[in-house]
Amino acid sequence: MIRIEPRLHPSKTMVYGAPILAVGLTLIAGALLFGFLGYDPLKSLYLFFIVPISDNYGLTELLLKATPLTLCAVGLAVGFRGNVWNIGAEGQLTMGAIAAGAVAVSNHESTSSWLLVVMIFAGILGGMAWAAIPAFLKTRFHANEILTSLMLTYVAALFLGYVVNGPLRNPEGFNFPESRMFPDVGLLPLLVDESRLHIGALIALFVVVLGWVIMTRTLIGFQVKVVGLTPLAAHYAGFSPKKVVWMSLLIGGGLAGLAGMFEVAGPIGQLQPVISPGYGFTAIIVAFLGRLHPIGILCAALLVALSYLGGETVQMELSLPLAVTGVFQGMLLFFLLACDVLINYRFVLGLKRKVA
Amino acid sequence: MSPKAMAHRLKLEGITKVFPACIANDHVNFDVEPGEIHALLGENGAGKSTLVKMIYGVMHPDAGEIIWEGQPVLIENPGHARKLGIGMVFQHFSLFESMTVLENVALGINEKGPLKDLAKRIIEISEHYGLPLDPARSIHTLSVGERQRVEIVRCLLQDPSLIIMDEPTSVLTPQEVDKLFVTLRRLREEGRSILYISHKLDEIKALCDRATILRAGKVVGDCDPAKESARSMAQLMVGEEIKTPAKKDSALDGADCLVVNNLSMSSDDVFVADLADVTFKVKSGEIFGIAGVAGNGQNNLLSALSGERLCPNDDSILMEGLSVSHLGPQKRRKLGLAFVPEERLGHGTVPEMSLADNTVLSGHGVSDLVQMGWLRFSKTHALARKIIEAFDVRTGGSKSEAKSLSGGNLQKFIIGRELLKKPKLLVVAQPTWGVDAGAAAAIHQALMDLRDEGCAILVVSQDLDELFAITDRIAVISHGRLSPPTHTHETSVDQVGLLMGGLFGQSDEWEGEAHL
Amino acid sequence: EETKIGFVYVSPIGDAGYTYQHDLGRKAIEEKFGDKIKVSFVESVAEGPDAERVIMNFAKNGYKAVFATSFGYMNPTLKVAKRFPKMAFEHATGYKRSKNMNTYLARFYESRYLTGLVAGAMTKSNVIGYVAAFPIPEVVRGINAFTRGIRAVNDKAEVRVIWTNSWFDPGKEREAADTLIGQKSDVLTMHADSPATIQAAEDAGVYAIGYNSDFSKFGPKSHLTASITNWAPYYVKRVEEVLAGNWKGNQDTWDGLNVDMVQVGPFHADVPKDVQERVMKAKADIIAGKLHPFGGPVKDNEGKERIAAGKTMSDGEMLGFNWYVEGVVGKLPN
Amino acid sequence: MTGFELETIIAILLGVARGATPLVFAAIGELITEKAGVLNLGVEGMMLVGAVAGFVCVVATGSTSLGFLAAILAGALLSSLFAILVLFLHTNQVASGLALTIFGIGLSAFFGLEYVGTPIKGLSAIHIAGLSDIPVIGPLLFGHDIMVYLAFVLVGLCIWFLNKSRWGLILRAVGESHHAAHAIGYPVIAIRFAAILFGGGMCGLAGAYISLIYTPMWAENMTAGRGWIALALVVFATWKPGRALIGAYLFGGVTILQLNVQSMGVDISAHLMNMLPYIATILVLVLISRDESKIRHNAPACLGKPFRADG
Ligand SMILES: Nc1ncnc2c1ncn2[C@@H]1O[C@H](COP(=O)(O)OP(=O)(O)OP(=O)(O)O)[C@@H](O)[C@H]1O
Ligand SMILES: Nc1ncnc2c1ncn2[C@@H]1O[C@H](COP(=O)(O)OP(=O)(O)OP(=O)(O)O)[C@@H](O)[C@H]1O
Ligand SMILES: [Mg+2]
Ligand SMILES: [Mg+2]
Repeated sequence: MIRIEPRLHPSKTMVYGAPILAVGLTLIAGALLFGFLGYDPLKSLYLFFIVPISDNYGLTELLLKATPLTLCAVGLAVGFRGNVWNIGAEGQLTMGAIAAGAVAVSNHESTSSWLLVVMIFAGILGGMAWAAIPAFLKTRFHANEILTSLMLTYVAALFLGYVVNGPLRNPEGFNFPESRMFPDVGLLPLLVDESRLHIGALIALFVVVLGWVIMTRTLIGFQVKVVGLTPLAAHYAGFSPKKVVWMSLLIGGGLAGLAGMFEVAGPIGQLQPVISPGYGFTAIIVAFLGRLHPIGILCAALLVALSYLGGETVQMELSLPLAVTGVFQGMLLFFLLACDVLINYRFVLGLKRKVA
Repeated sequence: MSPKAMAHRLKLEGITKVFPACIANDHVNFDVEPGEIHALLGENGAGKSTLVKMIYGVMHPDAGEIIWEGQPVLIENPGHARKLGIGMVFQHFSLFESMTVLENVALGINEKGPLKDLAKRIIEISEHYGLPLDPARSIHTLSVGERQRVEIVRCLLQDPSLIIMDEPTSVLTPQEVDKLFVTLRRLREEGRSILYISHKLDEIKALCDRATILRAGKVVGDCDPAKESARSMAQLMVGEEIKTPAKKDSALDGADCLVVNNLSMSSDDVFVADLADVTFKVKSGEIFGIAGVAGNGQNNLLSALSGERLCPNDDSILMEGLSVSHLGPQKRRKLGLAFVPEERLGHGTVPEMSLADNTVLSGHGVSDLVQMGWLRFSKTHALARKIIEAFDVRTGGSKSEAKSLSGGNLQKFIIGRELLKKPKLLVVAQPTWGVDAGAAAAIHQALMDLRDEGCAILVVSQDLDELFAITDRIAVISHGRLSPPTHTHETSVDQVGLLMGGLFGQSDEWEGEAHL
Repeated sequence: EETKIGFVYVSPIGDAGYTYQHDLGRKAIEEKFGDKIKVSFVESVAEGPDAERVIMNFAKNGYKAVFATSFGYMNPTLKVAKRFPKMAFEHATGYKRSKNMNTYLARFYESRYLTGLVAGAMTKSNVIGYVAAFPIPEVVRGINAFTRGIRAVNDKAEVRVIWTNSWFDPGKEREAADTLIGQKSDVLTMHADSPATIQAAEDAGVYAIGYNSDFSKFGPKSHLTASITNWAPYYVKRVEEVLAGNWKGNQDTWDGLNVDMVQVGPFHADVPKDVQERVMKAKADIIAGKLHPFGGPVKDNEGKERIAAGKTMSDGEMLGFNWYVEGVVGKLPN
Repeated sequence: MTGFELETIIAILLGVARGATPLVFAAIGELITEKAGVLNLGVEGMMLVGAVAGFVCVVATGSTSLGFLAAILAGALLSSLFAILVLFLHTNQVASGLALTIFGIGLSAFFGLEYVGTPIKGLSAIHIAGLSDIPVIGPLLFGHDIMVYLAFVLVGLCIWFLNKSRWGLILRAVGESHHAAHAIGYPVIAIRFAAILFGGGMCGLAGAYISLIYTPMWAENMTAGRGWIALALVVFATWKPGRALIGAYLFGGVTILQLNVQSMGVDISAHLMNMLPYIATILVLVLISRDESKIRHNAPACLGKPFRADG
């Protein structure tokens, strides 16, 4: 019989070993799955994991896709640490994009390089404003933030539909539901020529480091953690749980809004009826896969982004149905979550319970 | 079956339980006879709770044998234990807050009859043993003492032949303890056995027929408590001489450090007793004690003093002449307040954080642990190490998680953390609750040393012996009202015990009216 | 050496609806050109940055032509087209072109008009329900053409519209259809991707008209006919050009009944012969240019004349429709 | 303009019942799971897997009842994966639930590939001669499909189970304090496992209602977010089955009402109209939550917390 038994101290090896093990298990399970469906397992895996990032362009695309995931997840992780369950990053991202887009569109003839700066602030504020609603409802009326932030995501999506069909619609666009293209000064500068990778990726990297420093080295991070772990002890210390609710929702909303701004001012270049293919939701998973740790989140975001790119490649090359990719992604997530058990527990063989 | 074996109700042979960090029980042997009250003694972390949990089937031994009424048994789970006739009252109550007394009792017994009949039986049993209970009340509206009654009644409903009680008196008043003892003796007369765990050695002397002493998981001795002195038993437990702190009364000539004036506070919860016109002063260089039965408003008073609950609109709390009613905990700390809450794990510390991080909890803003919002790890670790050393905290080091410490050691750590700040005013609740004799003596000594350095200390405790051992003046809280204080040496345990029943306010039974 | 052709789909292919019709076109070219080409597709590609990457990947992997089948792919396609000037890009339902990018669109409204003739003839309650996804010009044009058809045979009938704000949400479409039936609609149609509207009609015992595909298997009793799109001829033609090396960019194709790009589905037995004949006649007239669904006079539903008698609406005006014709209940948000 | 005539109102109410029924099933399943102290955010994934399993079974066997049974089993099976992760491997419940949703979406799409577009015969409303024909009352009380009634029965059973039965008491105890429940001898893990399976089964049933009755077809992702609404309903209902039922009908009601208003041609953007159900949910939630103690006393105290029995 196999039992699991808690370790005395978290295993240092497993902190790094577990994800590697999980990826290994996913590869094996994936190979079995692909083989079972009649595709060449090795080739499928190669197409899934290697081909998408085998050239510079692929790498830039990976970073591009990981950028919004990272930004949203770092913000969400702050809240999750503090027991603030903001699952509405998708809506906050959308509102950030709308705010930034509104600035860009209403200044579409601008040539000032300040426009971009204003847009960045607008994006952050847009996301923050949307996150402030659950924060207010939580601190004032105790309304559960999981629900309010989730419902507000639907509202934000409809609001985006409303603005691109109404107030922000391109007057020269034959009434199609899109805004004008942003002026050149409203687009993020590129990091790599011939690619779409913009400076947002660099900012995201900076946010990761900043998030790490804040969570581990500052009193703010400490407060969030104490409130999240033990509210009574937070009272004792004089930390205000309400402040933490506000702080983490505003940080989460601001970063999601920034991510939305990066999407519209980066690869999209205008407002559209849909801006994010679910980054805000995927970011929740990314946050947990990264163990709520900014550096971990960065790695998780890259891995999850790769799984999307890989899914496209196997569709293109092998006509593997998208549904298979979905199953494969689900497996990857499960293995990653399950392997983390090894950090705090170990498996023991044999029966321990015996009577004299 | 030999008649000898028949004589034992319960016999343990070579019981061993290993946790990843320690061996909690190491080949423990002992037996319990029918109709005896058997004490289990030992320091914090000696393995008492672990041992009885195995007898009750909550945990399972790694090795060894439990022999019940002459038969070796493998106790699968508590339900099985109850079927055998073993009942247990837990150290940390196993009650469900949002449910009623009736539901809680129903959950803890094996029979599955209709709830109405059960309610009747609860009332019967509780009247029979003098433990009044209303089956319809929710647990969260009960005081600690009442909660314990629920546990005892639940246990008695099963008509057990062995009752295990893990530190039952640590939360009761002397009068309640006396009542409990009456009940326990009656149970003994009925031929039931009781396995009794307590740190209070005089109680054990008064009650128990036999005692088994555990140290670091091993049985180190057996004795007849009636024939031993409390001191000699403590020595057996600890393995070394215990120094009782020598009390000398202070001159009581310090300045008023804490002044509480007509503090009234209505609680947010309709069930909770409001604080009414609480008035007292604590001088620098004295220890002021507040005695009282659990649930009479101590928590409200403590959170008002610590700043966890604010009464922003009045001047009812003054520190060194300054109104602090509107200030939060951190600002009060800056003025020199230190606070040790009753609950050490989850209020005084964050269980999942290291000891070093836990120094920041009360140290941010008053010491150099945090600078410009940055945590300074070297300082926090240094401070944690200093506390560990100065207060003899037994732990793996400053990186250990708070929850890995035993109760007594954690309490020493928290007291140490607050004491090292050299506060002007220390508010401490239940300083030695559940702490073994050795550690308790150390904590008392530390408090008195601090007083001698001129600190004003307020101790809220239910343990009258403790209050009489260390305080200079004493007052009693009952139903949210505070009796006028008196000098400790001018009153007696009996008098204070009576006041704890609420006999003051209207008339002047209280003779020791303050001279201050 | 086989020529590689890529398709980008906005939703799963499924078994009916918008993407399914495009996929039928893809299958047609596979059948026609066999080993000469290799066709790949990527489904459920979000309209946004993902689309650009998918198109780019096709381009980088040596594909000769890409068909981007949804409106939201317009700008991404244009961007990739600029970087791969030798490659052929085909974008559906948009309005931007370049020297190596064409745009193509079907005159859905023509078949919508014809099915409107059927609806107008079949309604008894004179209330006709329309479940619509998003208030964009393409959808509005369909509603208007359908209403024009209805009004041509029945000037008392009105069209009620419910927007679901989703291309595919069977539950919501069902709720919308049920609501319309509750409001006495006895003929329903939809501009959304699921057969839920047809099923609702079937269950309630009223009629329905399909869109994009023939949905008769979901409504054996209720499915009167359908307005069907047929991309196969266009795809075959363009791939032929690519293979022959004479493909040209900057073209704007907007075909309809004339080349079978849109069709009217088979009729249900309940549709009387004279109605069927009237539809066939109208179809011939449209092909011959004698009839235009938006031939003047066209009034909007507030009574204002938008197109005078004797004039017809221009393509540009139709492309940007943002008002309802007479007979539609309600107002479009602006 | 036709306005709200009697027939229209009846049609609205019938529509509300159909829209609310899957929400009731899923919400009740999740409610029981949460009462045992486990938060399973995988409702959407389990609903989809139930939807496809029910559909495939009906295509294969032609029996709707078997279809529902298959859906319940499939939902429970998928939830057992979640149970193993959170109960035995101590993974984070929020993350595992979300992963379950992602996995369920993929899995259902995968198994449903061949079934997209296959028509099946839906289950029509029952018709009780005489009763169903009574004007107004007839259709309202006796004009639904059988599952609508079953949803009410389920809610009734749940109320009884939670408040009156011993097992319900134990379930609540486990959600209230797993340590205490363990100490007095209840198999916390086993009870939670059972609660998760029940929740999974009910979510599967909810999915099958959508694929077999509501819109009898299979299509990828056809639940379109209803699982999330069901999750919202549980908190909204402060963990009381009766209120979950009311909440589901309220949500359905607002949805259908706004559709009616739309189709009557009111001059408000459809986008804004479609926000109504969500905004209404938030508003009611705020009203309910204003009294904090209410939520605190009803929410299972151990919700989402991991448990490990030692010894
Ligand atoms: N579940 C557990 N896992 C690991 N270690 C444990 C566990 N429970 C207890 N221990 C350890 O076993 C030892 C004995 O603990 P136990 O609770 O039995 O002590 P005790 O004698 O009851 O102490 P106290 O007087 O403080 O109640 C301690 O070192 C404790 O830290
Ligand atoms: N959350 C609560 N809800 C309802 N009644 C309560 C609650 N907490 C305490 N009470 C009741 O209110 C009275 C006073 O409680 P209060 O909290 O002021 O004193 P306490 O010493 O902190 O109590 P405890 O011994 O329960 O910690 C007691 O009789 C107790 O039974
Ligand atoms: Mg103990
Ligand atoms: Mg208390």
